[in-house]
Amino acid sequence: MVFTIIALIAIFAPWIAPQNPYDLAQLDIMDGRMEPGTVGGAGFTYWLGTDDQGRDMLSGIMYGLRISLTVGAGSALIACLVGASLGMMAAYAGGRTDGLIMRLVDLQLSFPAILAALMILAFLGKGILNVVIALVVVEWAYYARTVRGSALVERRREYIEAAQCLALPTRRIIFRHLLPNCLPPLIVVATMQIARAIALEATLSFLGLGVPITEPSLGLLIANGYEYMLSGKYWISFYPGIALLVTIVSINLVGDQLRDVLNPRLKK
Amino acid sequence: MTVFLLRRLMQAAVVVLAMSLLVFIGVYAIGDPVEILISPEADQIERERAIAALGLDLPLWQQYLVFLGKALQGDLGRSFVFNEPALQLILQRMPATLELAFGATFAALLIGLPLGLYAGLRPDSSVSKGIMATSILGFSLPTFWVGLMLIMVFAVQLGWLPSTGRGETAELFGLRWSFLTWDGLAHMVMPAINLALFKISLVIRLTRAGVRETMLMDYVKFARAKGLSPARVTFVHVFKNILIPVVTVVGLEFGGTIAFSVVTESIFAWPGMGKLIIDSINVLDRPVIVAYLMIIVLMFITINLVVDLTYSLLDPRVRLESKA
Amino acid sequence: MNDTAPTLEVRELRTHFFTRAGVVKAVDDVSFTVRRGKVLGLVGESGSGKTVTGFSIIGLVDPPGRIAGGQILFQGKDLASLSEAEMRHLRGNRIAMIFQDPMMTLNPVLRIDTQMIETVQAHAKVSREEARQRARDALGQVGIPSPDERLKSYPHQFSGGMRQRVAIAIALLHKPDLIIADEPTTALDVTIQGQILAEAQKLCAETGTALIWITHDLSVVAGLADDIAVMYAGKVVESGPVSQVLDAPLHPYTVGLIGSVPSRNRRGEPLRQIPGMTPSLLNLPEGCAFRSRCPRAEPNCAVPPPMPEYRPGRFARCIHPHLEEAVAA
Amino acid sequence: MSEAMTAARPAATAGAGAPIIELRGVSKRFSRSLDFAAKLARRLGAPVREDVVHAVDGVDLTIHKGEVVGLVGESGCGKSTLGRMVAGIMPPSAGTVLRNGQDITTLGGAEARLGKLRTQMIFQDPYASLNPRMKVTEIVGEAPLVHGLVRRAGLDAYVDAQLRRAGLDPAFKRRYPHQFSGGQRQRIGIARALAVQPDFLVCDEAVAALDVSIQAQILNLFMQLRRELDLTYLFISHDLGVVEHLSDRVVIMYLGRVVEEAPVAEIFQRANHPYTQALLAEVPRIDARKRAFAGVKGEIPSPINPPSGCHFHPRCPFAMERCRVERPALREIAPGHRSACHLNDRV
Amino acid sequence: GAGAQTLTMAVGAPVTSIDPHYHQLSPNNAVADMIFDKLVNTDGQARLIPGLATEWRVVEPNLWEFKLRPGVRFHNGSEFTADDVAFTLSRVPNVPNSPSSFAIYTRPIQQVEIVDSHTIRLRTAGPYPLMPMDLSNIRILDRETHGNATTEDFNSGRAAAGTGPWRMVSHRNGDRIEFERNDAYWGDRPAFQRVDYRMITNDAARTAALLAGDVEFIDQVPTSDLAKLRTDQRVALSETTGLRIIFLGLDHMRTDASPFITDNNGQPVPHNPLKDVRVRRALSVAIDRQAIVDRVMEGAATPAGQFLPAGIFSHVPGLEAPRPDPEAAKRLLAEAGFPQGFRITLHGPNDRYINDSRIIQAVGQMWTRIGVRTAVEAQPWTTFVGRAGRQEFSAFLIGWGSNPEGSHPLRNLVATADRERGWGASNRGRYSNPELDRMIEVALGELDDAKREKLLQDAQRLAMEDVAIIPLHIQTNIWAMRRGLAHTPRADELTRAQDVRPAAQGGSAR
Ligand SMILES: Nc1ncnc2c1ncn2[C@@H]1O[C@H](COP(=O)(O)OP(=O)(O)OP(=O)(O)O)[C@@H](O)[C@H]1O
Ligand SMILES: Nc1ncnc2c1ncn2[C@@H]1O[C@H](COP(=O)(O)OP(=O)(O)OP(=O)(O)O)[C@@H](O)[C@H]1O
Ligand SMILES: [Mg+2]
Ligand SMILES: [Mg+2]
Repeated sequence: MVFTIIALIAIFAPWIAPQNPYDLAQLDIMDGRMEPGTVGGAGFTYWLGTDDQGRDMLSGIMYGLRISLTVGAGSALIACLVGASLGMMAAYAGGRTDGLIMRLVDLQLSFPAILAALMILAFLGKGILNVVIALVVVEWAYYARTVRGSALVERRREYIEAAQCLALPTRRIIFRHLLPNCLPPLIVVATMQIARAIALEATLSFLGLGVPITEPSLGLLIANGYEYMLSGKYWISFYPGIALLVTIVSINLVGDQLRDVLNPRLKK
Repeated sequence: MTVFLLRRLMQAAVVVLAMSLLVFIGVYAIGDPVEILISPEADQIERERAIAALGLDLPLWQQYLVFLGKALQGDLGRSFVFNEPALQLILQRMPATLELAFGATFAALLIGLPLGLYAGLRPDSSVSKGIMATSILGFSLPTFWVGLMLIMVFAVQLGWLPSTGRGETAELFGLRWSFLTWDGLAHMVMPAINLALFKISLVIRLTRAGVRETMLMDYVKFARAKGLSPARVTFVHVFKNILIPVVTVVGLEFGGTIAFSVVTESIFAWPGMGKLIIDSINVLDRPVIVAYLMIIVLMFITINLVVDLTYSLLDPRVRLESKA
Repeated sequence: MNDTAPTLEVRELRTHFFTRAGVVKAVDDVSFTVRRGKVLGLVGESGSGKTVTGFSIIGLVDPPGRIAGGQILFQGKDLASLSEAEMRHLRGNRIAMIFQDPMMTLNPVLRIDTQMIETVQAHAKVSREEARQRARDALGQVGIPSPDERLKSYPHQFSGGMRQRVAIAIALLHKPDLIIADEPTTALDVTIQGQILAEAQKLCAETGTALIWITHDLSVVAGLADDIAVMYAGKVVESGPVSQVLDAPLHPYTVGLIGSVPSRNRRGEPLRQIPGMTPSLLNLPEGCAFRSRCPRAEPNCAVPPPMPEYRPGRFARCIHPHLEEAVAA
Repeated sequence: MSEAMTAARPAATAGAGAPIIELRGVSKRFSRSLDFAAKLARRLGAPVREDVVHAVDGVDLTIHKGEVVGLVGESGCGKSTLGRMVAGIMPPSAGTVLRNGQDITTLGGAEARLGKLRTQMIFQDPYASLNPRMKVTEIVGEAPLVHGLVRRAGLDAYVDAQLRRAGLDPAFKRRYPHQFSGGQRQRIGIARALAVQPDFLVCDEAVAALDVSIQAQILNLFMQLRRELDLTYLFISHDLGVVEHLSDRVVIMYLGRVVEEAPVAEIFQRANHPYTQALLAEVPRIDARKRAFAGVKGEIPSPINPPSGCHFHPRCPFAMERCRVERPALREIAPGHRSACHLNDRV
Repeated sequence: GAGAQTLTMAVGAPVTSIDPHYHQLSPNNAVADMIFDKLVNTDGQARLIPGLATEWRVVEPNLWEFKLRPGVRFHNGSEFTADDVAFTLSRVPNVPNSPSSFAIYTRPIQQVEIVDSHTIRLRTAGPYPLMPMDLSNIRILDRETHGNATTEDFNSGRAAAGTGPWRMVSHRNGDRIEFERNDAYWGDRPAFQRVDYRMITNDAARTAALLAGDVEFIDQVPTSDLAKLRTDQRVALSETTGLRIIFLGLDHMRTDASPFITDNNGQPVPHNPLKDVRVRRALSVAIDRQAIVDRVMEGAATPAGQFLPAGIFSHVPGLEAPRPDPEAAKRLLAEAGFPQGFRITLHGPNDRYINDSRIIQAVGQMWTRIGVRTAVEAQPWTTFVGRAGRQEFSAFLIGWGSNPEGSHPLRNLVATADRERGWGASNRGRYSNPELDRMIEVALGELDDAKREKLLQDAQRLAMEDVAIIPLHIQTNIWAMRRGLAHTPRADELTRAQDVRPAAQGGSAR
């Protein structure tokens, strides 16, 4: 429910936001750091105040939500696809393929995520797509490990043997029989990773990488406002923080529900 | 056991090698350290001299071979910035980071286990629901933001704790440690909590899930059927079983903790490896970056080893030989 | 207390689970008596309420379940009136229980000695050393070789049969007056099952312990028990001495059950089967729960049937029991 | 009562039909092969050895068309493994499996696939053997559709027919497996197997998990299907009563080896192998009241480290020195009755 | 009181080496200034004052003479003589592995002549007016002590002995350095017995540490905290206009399409508009520098129209920051043939200068308003600086910390890049103007200060009129301390303990 609202806000931000916070022409530094509720030079009220660039926080949050969700969900989705395929392959093929993929996973997991992202971004440069790529590189291994773990268990189940006995093609067994049954733990991991990806993106922005400054995500908004925390201009950082919080909590709730929906036991 | 160690050792070697190559290429791709290090008024001649001095005039593959050759003799190169052996620099900073990471892990267990236990034993009470809801915060609040909030509240407003730095240290085994002095401990509290935030949530969730699962097990019911007190059932029979996943995950997360100390250390001016590495990345001090990551990988592998050993201590069913 | 005094008397026990989907009457009017040194076989199909009956007796029914009625008289005392602490004092001490799956009843991360000593010390103020001595004796009693070394082992180092024997040894530690054995041999092989059954027989004979043996396997009860109570859908539908019940069953369900055992049929011929399937406890039909599967069902079966004593010690919850065949048998 | 007459037919023809399945010296070993590190460690003198489980060890077995062969043994003795090899799910490590006289490994392409389909398996666990995320129609209809046994248009009717044959109401076919009781699930499993038109069923403890009253229903279904479809069965079970009722021939396994094999009546009247005798002695019988149980002494040894010679010797009351060292061969001691025991040589 | 015995100060940039000749880096220089001395010192306003040299003069056009201060001893007791100066000058170009050596300051010296124990002469190839200024960068070592000293010896403290006001007691890399007063110092005695010099790189944490009372003195006060600190009764500020100019570099190199300039439809513009001085001027006058200073810098800067602030040698009087005039800018653009403007990407670092990424956004806003639709891209210095050096950008923000002499920015920022002469090292826009080069050359050969100043002023005026760069502002250097301390602010940004003293009773640091 909450998530639906959040998703709608994110999708329709360009139509409902009072200002386009990414258009420099609409910003005016003379309106910078205005308190919530002040009326700006252009004549409209900044309900949640403005940041240092004179960006309307409300609009900034709406647009930021869009970016954060894109980055979080996008990276989680791609990482999930990549990781799940590799994990599946490792579990089903076993032997050398398994060994190779799992060593790769080891390598990835032992490379501190934030440093890896830092280096990838330093190399690729900033940009939403690049952040997504970095997060995918950093996160696929978690999915691979999870999927492989549950696939190894599921693979020994009798229904897989039954499918083999029915001489079904291997591809079909993997994707129609094995994969759907490995999904629940994957969804748990995915919801956690989306939250983690959003937080990681915020941290990267804080460290000066991440998304472009003119198109701030929630994390970057927080990071920007963070400097004004000591001087009492709480709103620059506080409201995006609340938005981030609500988003992540609702993602977790959706994850729980999704898990239930995917569980045939709970289907009518 | 021997096989197990041997296997780990070989894996470690492969991973370390791959890592060093990756980092070498990575740093090369990011930028040119000379551009950053050199004085802006340095002319072309000076620039060339610096490039030669840092050994950056060779083709990359030759630089890598030179590095490998020296690395085999235990020399991971000298820092461009500090002109000290990279290894030594990192080892100097390591205790600070390690004790912070340990402090955080300890805090996570100290706070997370009881809360998780409570939430698991009384899943329907409102307190438990509160605990679980709050634990989501631990996943979602950005570390840097929480760090500053902590400083604002506990150092600036309340003045209870020192804001930054490492405080007094005492020497043990030739290294400096903060946890041996009161002042040092006081300095450690906030960064450790900050770093622990994510783990606390993790421990709460793992513990709760573990408790709920274990409580349904026959052996718990059997323990009760033996007439044991609820305390003994909870703290011996249930607790020891949930400790296994908790220890495993927390152990594996230890590597992540060290990595995330990058952020915490820079906020709390904690002079550990994390700050060193972020500074080094900022000036592309390649020898330090490479050495750091190699050490991290080694540490990660060691941690995994220790986790596996602990695991087999906690769970008698796991024989080391049978672990692939 | 003389030999014929009942160790346990269960009267009209009702244990219900108050779930979100509705009230599950897992045990609904169960009565039986177990005497000193005797074995009661509690038989019934999966979900008929055998285990819940066992847990009700030792007071380990977890929420949302609770005892909704009836009495459990243990040596004359009503267990329902006891406090949790008093109950805990009885559990593992005077009343012990053995579970179905030997792989799951012992805590995998604790050593055997820990699990045995804690049981001793829970009910007796003795030193560790003495507790260990008792544990060792109990292991010896159930035929585990070199108990001293075995005490230091972990459960996974034991085979299923040995684990079940350890569980029995734990039950024996305080020489209980009543042991509830919940399908303790179902997970074991025939040859190992024989060992355990032998152990159980010896026990009752030697110590006078009363035994409730829960099982779905009529054949096991046939060889082991003195009395038998047959459960169906939460109710005892028939009870009496073993040979009488098995040779001259009164209730159509018991008749069907015995009939479907392969060895009671001609080889290769179709087995006599009970049609239909076990009903869900959530919405049992009014009246006799078996009537939809019963070949003798009549319209008046829709009224809850009473459980009259058709012959001395022979009860059956049916209004038209197989009295004729019994006479014939 | 007319059913009883026809039911007697297969017993009469036992052994007369052509062999549908023949196992020749079939073995299955599960081993964890040593990796480089382990080999290196062994080279360095560490006591490292390969763990090998001889799940099935040199088994010869012939099953004739139309026959029901009961396979009995204790847990872990390799019954399921043998069943899987027969069903073609698992390749043997040694020996050959012949189907209708042809080695199944030498076949290729469509022939192999069809051969495989002709042998189907019914599994022990009615819960684990159905994919929890598929509806009944998908479970039953998937394979016939994939293998072109039926067109999509006719699929619905086909599935209905299969379900009905297995004694299920086709109205339930849009449901998920968890919405059925154990007996019904087992019927779904049977319908799934029958849908690919097999002539041979391997039933791996197919009724062990069911209630007694339901068990009878399923056993009756098996017998009925056998008559209707002229099926051959390998019926794996640890319940001697069930095996006795259903089978024409019984094979007894112990720790991966066949120790005795005979027509059903022979086994129950003149069991030869000490293990078989002990097994029969220990089976609880509903007719035996207040009997004294004894149990076969000792534990079942681990298949990783089986005893030398005759696997049963540590528990055997008649064990001799020779049993400790020499593996007894499976030899015919009476027509159609084979046993692997050294005691037979003394006579 | 007892509190005044130890001064705890926190700096924002990590000190990486105690070796005064290893790495030319402000934080290192600041610490070196505390331990070592130079022949020529600079005061807070960057004027040259006597240090270890009491006086200096040009003996003949190619020869400088420095008279050395007598009776000065190193921390370890050995005496300071001309020989030590000669040793130091020979060590500077030969520090192993140095990534950024001080050799550029000693390279003009062709020969060192020791006249007597306290007189030394330096011979150069031609007239070299910058000698004293160059030597104000070189810290003097002792031949006996430092003969074979390695950088590690300095870091560990073994060789960290100079003639300066403080001796180093301990050094914990990246964390803190502890100093003790050198009671035998030749100059003004420092006010504190001990100094605890800590490194807190995170801006907010540094301010917090001051507010929490953990430290008494911080540098690099973040502008976002200024408003609060100015009103805080417990805190005093000390500030001065610095020497660091923040400016925009423009692509002067390409005559054809510049990589980040397109027309309004996203098509490349075939001729680089930035080659047209009218366009450059338009971009310059489009910027409201005062607004940036007020809103972004929170007043901690001065709008700039030239390289150096008022009061510094060779500052051009009357050359004010251009007044913002969007209308004029549009006119200029139209004249140059861009009545509809064009699109441009403005690059900049995000971790190098105060509010760097905020400034480019503000500039972006202003340019967009005159029709030059601007995209803004900020990136870490590590990647930025390399790309800027390879002329990959069309317009970029960068800064320059000047020596107090016009030739310094002129030679490095706008002179034609020339390997032989060593000019244009930081001329990343590749501006090239032969007339300007000639003027710089003449000025650099002029030993007479007054004449040279005039020449340099003319050259600067030319560069500004031609909009070689677009100057934005000159940063104000700000320190904050607990009330009760006073600080002499330094234009060169160095944070040194000797500049801090207890405030005169009732006095304020401002
Ligand atoms: N916690 C519970 N919540 C709801 N219903 C329960 C609960 N525990 C048991 N039941 C229900 O009570 C009924 C009786 O269960 P019980 O375990 O006593 O059966 P049983 O006869 O022991 O069967 P089995 O042979 O399978 O062990 C079952 O229908 C079960 O679904
Ligand atoms: N995939 C496998 N990998 C390793 N060992 C296996 C595997 N499958 C079976 N085994 C081992 O082979 C032996 C025989 O197993 P199998 O499942 O055939 O026994 P079973 O007679 O069917 O036992 P049960 O009655 O318990 O089903 C066992 O010891 C088992 O542990
Ligand atoms: Mg039960
Ligand atoms: Mg099996």
